[in-house]
Amino acid sequence: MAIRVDTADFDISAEIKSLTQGRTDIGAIVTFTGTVRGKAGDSPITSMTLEHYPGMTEAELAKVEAEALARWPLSASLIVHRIGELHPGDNIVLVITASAHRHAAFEAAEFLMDYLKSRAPFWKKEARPDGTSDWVDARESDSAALNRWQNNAGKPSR
Amino acid sequence: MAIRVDTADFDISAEIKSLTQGRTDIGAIVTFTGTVRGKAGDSPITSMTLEHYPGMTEAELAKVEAEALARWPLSASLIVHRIGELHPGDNIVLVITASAHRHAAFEAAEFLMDYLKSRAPFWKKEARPDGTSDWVDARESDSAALNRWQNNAGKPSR
Amino acid sequence: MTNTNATATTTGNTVTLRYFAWVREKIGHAEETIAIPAGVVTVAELIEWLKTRNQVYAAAFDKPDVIRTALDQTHARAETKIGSAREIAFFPPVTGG
Amino acid sequence: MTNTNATATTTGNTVTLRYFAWVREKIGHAEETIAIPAGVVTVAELIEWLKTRNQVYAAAFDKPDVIRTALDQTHARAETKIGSAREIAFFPPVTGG
Repeated sequence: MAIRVDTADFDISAEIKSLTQGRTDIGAIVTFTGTVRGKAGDSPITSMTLEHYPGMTEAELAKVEAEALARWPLSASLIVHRIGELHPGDNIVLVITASAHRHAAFEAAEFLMDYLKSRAPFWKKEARPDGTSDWVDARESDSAALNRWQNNAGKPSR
Repeated sequence: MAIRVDTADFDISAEIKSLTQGRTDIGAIVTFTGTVRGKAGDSPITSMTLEHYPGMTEAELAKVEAEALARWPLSASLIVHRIGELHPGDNIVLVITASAHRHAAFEAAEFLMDYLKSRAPFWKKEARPDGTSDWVDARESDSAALNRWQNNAGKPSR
Repeated sequence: MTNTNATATTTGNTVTLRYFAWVREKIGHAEETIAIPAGVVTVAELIEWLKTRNQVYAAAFDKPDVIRTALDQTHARAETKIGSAREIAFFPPVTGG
Repeated sequence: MTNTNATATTTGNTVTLRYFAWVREKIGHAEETIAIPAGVVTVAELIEWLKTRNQVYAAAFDKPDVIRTALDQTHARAETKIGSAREIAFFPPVTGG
């Protein structure tokens, strides 16, 4: 179980290797990678800047991980979130979950992302080709995605 | 959209890179990696040998990918399945799905794995330290997992 | 790929039989060519006929419920008609992934 | 971390206020230290008081519904009592991931 906030990029193969090396109890590894898209709606963006709340970020991500561990039999997990200025195609966030069985790994990874998107104190600002920029609005669908998990020990229905 | 049956190992970072390079329409990438566990139940295993049905394997995996593409707006996908003799900790299977949005990527990856486990003609034989070996029995839970998707356009409930 | 064509004349068709995993091990070889005998129309009827060949086949197909079949590399059922299929495969339930 | 302690004496507490994202940009600075004024018990009451300071604060907190709050780095609600919190943060709904 580990969390990291970093300006640097991550390498998924290397992260998996460090989580699973020497272990033979793991049968399933799920990764989620969020990347910067080149458009916000129909408008191109030139960069995306990630701001966060140092201290609270780490505390929230640790809570999220503890919650996932209480719900699913995870062998290992990792959350990496980048901050600073990123560009279209760049990695933003990485979640890795490992378990003996695939459904636990899938569900825990999806839960971690839903939770992170609605609770972890990160904010995105998008810059446009004309030099203007705007803070990204929160999406109602993200808090709805989180609410799915409230009354459900396993995977929620849609 | 690509499928590959291979004796060689795969590198997840390299596979993602080749799927997504130069693209800025992708916002979410999910990978699933299945690995050889060191025990079958309580009994240690020394190796696992994967046999398949050349020709039918590729045909079935192509059908599975086409079905996923019809259900979810995927930007890219990859299925790699290894064959031959593997050992505890080794990679067996890799599924990658990429989409503009995370729920589509998660659901499609889980669907591909459920489908692959019940339809693709692969068989595992486990060898034990005493030199004996046995073919792995199919698990009822795998065909149940596949059936969840039959009457549901999106993600099934449990 | 016309294995659903009920009007095809199947008797006498030459087909390749392929065996995988423990079915292959029990039969003792991976493939063979046979002529579909008179009266054999469905997969289930072919299995019944194979069991009459000798004790090895009888033992391999002892529990047809745990054997799956593909006609021309497409999953088939016991009641599927063989039709003009050229390749018929027998194997245990799959266990990949 | 005793922000639910309703019996704590809050008035006069010295707290650090922290601002993030567009709240920070509207306020014009990232943090400041204030003494909780008399009569201010909840987060909502603190926001109402901040709006009375000047036009900059009034504009920044114009729509308190779109501002989230954390007390000592833990998510709080408008009705949460400030208690003995040492750090109070204001920010928009989060948009990471």
